[in-house]
Amino acid sequence: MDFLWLTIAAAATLAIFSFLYKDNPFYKFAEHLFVGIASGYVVVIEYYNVFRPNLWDPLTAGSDFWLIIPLILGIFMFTRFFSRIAWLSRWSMAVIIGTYSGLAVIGFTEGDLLNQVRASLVPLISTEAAKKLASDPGLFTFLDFMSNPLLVIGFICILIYFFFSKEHQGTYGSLAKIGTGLLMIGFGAGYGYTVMTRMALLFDRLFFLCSDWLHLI
Amino acid sequence: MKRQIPLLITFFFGIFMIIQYFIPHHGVNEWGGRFQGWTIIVLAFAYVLGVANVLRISLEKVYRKEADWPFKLVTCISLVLMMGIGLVEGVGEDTFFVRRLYNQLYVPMGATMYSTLAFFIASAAYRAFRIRTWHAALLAVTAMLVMIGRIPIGQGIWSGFPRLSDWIMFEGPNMVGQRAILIGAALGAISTGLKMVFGIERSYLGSGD
Amino acid sequence: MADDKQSWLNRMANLDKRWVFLCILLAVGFPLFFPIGLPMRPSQPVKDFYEVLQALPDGSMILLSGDYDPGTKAELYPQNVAILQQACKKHMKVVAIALWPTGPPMLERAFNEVAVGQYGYKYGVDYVNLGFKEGREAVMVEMGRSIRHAFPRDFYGTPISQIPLMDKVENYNSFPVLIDISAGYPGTKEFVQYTQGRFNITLLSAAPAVSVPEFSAYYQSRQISGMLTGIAGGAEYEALIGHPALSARAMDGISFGHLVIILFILLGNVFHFLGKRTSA
Amino acid sequence: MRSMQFSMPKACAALCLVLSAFSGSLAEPILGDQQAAGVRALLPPRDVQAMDTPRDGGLSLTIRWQPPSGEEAGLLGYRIYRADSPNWEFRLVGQVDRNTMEYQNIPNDSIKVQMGKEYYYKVAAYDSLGEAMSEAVGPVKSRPTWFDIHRLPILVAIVLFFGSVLVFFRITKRGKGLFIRRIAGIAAMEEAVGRATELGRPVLYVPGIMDVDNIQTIASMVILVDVAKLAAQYDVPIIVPLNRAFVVPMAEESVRQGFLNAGRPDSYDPDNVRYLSDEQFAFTAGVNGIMVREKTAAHFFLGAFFAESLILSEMGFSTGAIQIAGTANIHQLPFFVVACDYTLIGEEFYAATAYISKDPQLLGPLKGADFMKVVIMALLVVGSLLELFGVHWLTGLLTLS
Repeated sequence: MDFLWLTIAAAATLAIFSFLYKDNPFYKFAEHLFVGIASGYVVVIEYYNVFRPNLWDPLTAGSDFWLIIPLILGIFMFTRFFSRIAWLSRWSMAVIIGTYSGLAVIGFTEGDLLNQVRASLVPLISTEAAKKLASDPGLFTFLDFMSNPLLVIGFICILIYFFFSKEHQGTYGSLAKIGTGLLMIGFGAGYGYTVMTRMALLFDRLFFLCSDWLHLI
Repeated sequence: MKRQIPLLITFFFGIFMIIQYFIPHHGVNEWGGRFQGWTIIVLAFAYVLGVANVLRISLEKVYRKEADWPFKLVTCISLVLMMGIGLVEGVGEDTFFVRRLYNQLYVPMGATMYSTLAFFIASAAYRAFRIRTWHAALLAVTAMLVMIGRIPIGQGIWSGFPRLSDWIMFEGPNMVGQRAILIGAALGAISTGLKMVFGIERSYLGSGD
Repeated sequence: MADDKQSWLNRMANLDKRWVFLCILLAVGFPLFFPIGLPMRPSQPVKDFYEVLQALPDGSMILLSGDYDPGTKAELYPQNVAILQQACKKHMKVVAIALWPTGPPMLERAFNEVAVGQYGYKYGVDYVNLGFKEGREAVMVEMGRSIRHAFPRDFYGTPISQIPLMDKVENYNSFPVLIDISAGYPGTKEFVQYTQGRFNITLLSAAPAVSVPEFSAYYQSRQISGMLTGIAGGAEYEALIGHPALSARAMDGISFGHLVIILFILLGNVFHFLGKRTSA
Repeated sequence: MRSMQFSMPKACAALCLVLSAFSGSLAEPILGDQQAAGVRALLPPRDVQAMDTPRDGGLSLTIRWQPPSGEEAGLLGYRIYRADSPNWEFRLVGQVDRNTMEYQNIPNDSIKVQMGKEYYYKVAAYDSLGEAMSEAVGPVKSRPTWFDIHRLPILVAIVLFFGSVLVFFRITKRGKGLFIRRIAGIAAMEEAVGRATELGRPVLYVPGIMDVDNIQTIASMVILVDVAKLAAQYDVPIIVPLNRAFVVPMAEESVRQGFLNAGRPDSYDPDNVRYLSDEQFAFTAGVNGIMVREKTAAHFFLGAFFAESLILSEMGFSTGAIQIAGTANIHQLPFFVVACDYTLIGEEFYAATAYISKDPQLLGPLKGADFMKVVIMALLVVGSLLELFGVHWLTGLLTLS
């Protein structure tokens, strides 16, 4: 029984990989099966983990009558399917959009704007790093020494790149160019780093096929 | 009426979520919690609506015998089976639903879908990292440095590679670049959020009355 | 002759991507059969992750959010297992939640493998799996007020009041540290924005490599106190806790994959420039 | 061995309870018993203080103390007792280990705090033999806080930003300060549509894979109006594949509006706004199919993208299309930058709507954001110089707690 299910899993894996050669019916079958399984799974989990404990149980137990409101708003969602009353679903959307916009204003201001700016207020030159560089000149002590000036000046250069009210010309334009260069280094680093994620996923699948399924290793 | 009420709802919930942050009073907090609880529930309905849409559109295609309709039937059948078995059986660890359908169908397929990216990331690297401009040069050289610094072989070639790659990532140019983009994107997100709350941006309502 | 060479160079520069695919497959697959076992050197974010957990008193309670899915399990499941190894060694109590619907079974698998299988943990006493909750950022903020309000029942439907471990749980303040296993949205970024500063939490992140560049800014600002950086970070972490396992095993194949991509970047440039010179 | 360690404290607690019950009352210190048994007396905690928990909702009190003077090797921890009057019976609220010198009486405790009511507290040090109780402290009552002063910097930032947006609204409405620098990716949009026209092939517009509550999706819908207008002017079809059902009516509306703005409402084809699938990779496969089968010549990927970014842009490249991408999802930017002709990076993506339309309503926020950037740059310069000379007040000002 176990082997049968492993074989099904392996067949599904191979069917999806077959797309890399070219589109084919096996891939299409696997793709559509996956959509069905994934969607069905979510409904089950929503039912047992949200609908029952957060809505139905407290409502039927009579512990929180306010929950009638989200129940109605939830049902309003489905008015989308009936064009005459579809406008009711806007109410439900308004709750979601209002809540998340409000939360986002706070979240982005605190998490990204304020805390990130504060973390950038470092001494332009770190005396500690300077001492280390003086006592032991080398590539890495130099890089450590450069960290702070790079943070402050580089940050300003990139902000200049993102400043839209002035054309990039002259010295100002050169600063923006430095900003772009830094961005490109960031993107290169991002690309290089991500390779690992993708390779790990592939390794995992090959390991499954060769070890779990075929016991070749 | 059909537009005013949603705008009022958005404003009310949005402004409440903002002021709640500044007011620790337990009454405000309790209502904030209640509203968040409501959103959790409404969003769960939205998810189910998405699934209903998958079913509706697939069935339409089957009914109209559009291209690939047998595959759409596969979607519908697997969806209904997965849902039915899960709802009847529950989500315990020894259920057929978790042990077989989740672990031996959903998991391998999801993992494989993602793993195809390993191939695309390689082919994109092959054709796109051509050093035509100094921007492209920076991009390609950093990508290679970071890659070599991240694997044990790189350390074997020169012991400084991992440290150099870590410096680029966590202290040097990458961190600075990411921070600046974060702040720029945050400004964009905050202003859009405020526009939504105050009803300046209302395209999500669509047109009509 | 020159034409032949030109067309060959052109062909190589515009190689059918399926050849590239084949090379990657061979590079990643080869070490499966001939493992090398390359050594790992822990980097600073991983060391910080390890040390923050290690500094907690034995028996502390930690909150673990499993926000990942089958698609990202290759990188994150080994990290999940390794985190539990360290936590169980220190007899920590683990409260697990998930903001991704696909998270709870993943957590369950890891618990069964490590906590129950190797350390004899008891459900409800030493660890608990509260399951999934829809609502993303709203759930995060709500948990800062009351975790039992956001999660009235656990993954299996047992009311929280019947779980002894949950007696002492109120909100984030009940835990000295929050560990987020983050595959994407919602994940560590949202925990930073919506909870870390707001509720003053020590946040640790187990992240796939794709998220690490962005999180580096949060790590530098200490909004994230420590980070497992992709599968290599996982392998380094396994070395730190003295338990080389899933991540370490994958590192050989991944290293070869990296080398092949570097080679492709170099080759791509060589063919491009040779092609340009011959045509010029 | 493990289970021993887990149960030890519980066993001690149980033993203490038995002992204290034996001595008559839970609340009575049992110093006398210890002295009688010839054991060195356990001393009570010192400097016990009870206070309203600062910056809270008004339902908690904080009790702090100092450890007993002298060597207390056997000390196991502290118990906190509470009564409504110093002469009434004190009831156990909770206990902590010997290293903790603070306790918060919070709503999760079985004995809760009522807002505005007066309470008295005692703290007892305990060991395996008994406990030593402090004097009662109080009265103390809890009050709610109406404004958390520590969060003032956030409020200032929001008010400053929104205020500047409103000011720039007024200025731009009067037709002043409309200038926006050239943004290459946006300037290339017309070129891309033009190219599709030359080839006689459709335009493809993908607004990301997130729902309508995502800010990027909404921004993308506004850009869609302008791209649809361009397509209508050039008379090429525009195909919009979607993966969220809720986005469908919004996208239909945007495309129709674009055609209307171009003065060609009759050319609008509703069949070209297509819902494909909610599932990420099924959607990706569907879009790939459209690229290959319908030979789209200009691709716009503008919105919130995730792992599919690379697959889409790689596939799109192999069909020879001109590609313009834009997203604020930082983790996907590298792939777009590498594989597309133009990429709108983060805020550039948000700026696109204002750049194209020059609408004062959209320019206001953009100019407001620019103003904030000037403020941040000033902070950086001043802050890094102050830090250099060891002055930390600016950093302190921006610290929340």
